[in-house]
Amino acid sequence: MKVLYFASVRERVGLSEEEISPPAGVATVADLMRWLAGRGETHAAVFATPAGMRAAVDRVHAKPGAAIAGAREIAFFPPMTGG
Amino acid sequence: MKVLYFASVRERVGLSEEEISPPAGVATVADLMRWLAGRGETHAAVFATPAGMRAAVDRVHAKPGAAIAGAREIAFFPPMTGG
Amino acid sequence: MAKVRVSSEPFDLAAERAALTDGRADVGALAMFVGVCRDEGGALVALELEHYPGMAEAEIARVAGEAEARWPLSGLTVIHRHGRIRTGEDIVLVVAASAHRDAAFEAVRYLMDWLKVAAPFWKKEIRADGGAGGWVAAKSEDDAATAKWRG
Amino acid sequence: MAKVRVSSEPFDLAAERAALTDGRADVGALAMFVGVCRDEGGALVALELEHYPGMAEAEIARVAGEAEARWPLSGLTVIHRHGRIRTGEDIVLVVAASAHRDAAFEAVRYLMDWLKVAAPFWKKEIRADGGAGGWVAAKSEDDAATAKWRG
Repeated sequence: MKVLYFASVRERVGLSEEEISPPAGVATVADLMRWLAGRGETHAAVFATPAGMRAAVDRVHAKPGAAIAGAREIAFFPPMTGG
Repeated sequence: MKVLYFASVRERVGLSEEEISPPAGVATVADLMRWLAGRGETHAAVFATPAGMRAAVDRVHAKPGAAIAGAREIAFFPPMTGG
Repeated sequence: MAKVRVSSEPFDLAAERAALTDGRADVGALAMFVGVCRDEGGALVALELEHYPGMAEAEIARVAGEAEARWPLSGLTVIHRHGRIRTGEDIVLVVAASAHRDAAFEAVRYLMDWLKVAAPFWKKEIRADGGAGGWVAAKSEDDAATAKWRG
Repeated sequence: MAKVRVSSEPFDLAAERAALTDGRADVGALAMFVGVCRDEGGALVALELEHYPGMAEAEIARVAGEAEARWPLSGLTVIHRHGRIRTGEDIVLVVAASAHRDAAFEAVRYLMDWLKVAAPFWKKEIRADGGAGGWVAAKSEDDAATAKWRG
């Protein structure tokens, strides 16, 4: 499973993407954020209290409770400012 | 005093403008329409029952009760369809 | 102060837009509207637009001034054509420039709603079959559209 | 089906408008919006627009499809740029064509309201003084703007 980071989230994590293999118990976007927070200090700073964090599962906006089973690409980013 | 006619009003009156000198008792736009109705059959057909008729006094939209004293140019026309 | 033009000549959308933004960087939003001559399912070849010279410019300027008083605009351009306008040709252009999009959107819509009922222009249909074309009837929904801007 | 483009290249307003009307005479109304890069009182020289390739196009197409389902449009074009955009340059274009003005106006506003909150683009400020520019903060009024389209 690929995780992508954009904008301020990308800068804070220090990566634009990484390949991950979370265990089976990580079932939702919120679960994944908690799991990512355990990957080290930098990730923890971003994902332990992810106020305002937005997510997309396979390029579709997803709420924290959304399932991630079978997803190929999950993205985390701040609120959008396009237009 | 000049009277201008536009669009369907112009076609029905058969004139685009005419010079008139109504008597002193003709004080408002409505008075003027009644006075114009008395100028002959063609005018009567247009001004005796002027449903939907719009008017402008010196190029400003005017209601039937608007005064015409001192006006140089009074126009009659149907509802507008620009834009 | 808005730019107002009443003319039989076509207008250039890109040039009018550029005139509102070239050489400045405080404009964040440009809202535009172009009214085009429709053929009504092939029935028409053109519209003949009659207008009241002098009053047409004055009424457009008056409505434009109201919009400028109501919203913070950095620029406003209104061009209305008259004379023979063939189907597919442009009739009217409104461009509003502002720092923010709401002001630009609202101003353009305000202009179009009020031009329809207040600017002295009248459209006569030129029919494709050569028959006598009638005057386009005013629409009651155009009067209704102006109601939302009151009080 | 709307035309959607996400590109670093500038767009041509007049060409995009022409593409929606050339060769047809059923379009009576063209509403357009251009979002332009402001300099914020001289503080900025540019914005750097980051986007999520693939999802950006998909989200714009999704919102455009909603607009097409909601209003009778004869054409809809949405172009959003990414990368370095200097002050005074265009960022986004929406053009909606319809027989009548209300549909065109509403569709363009709907697109802009939803693009602001749903299209995965992020703006970073490039400051004139060379200082570290921050990410532009999302505005709560942009979320509020989408509320009027619900229900």
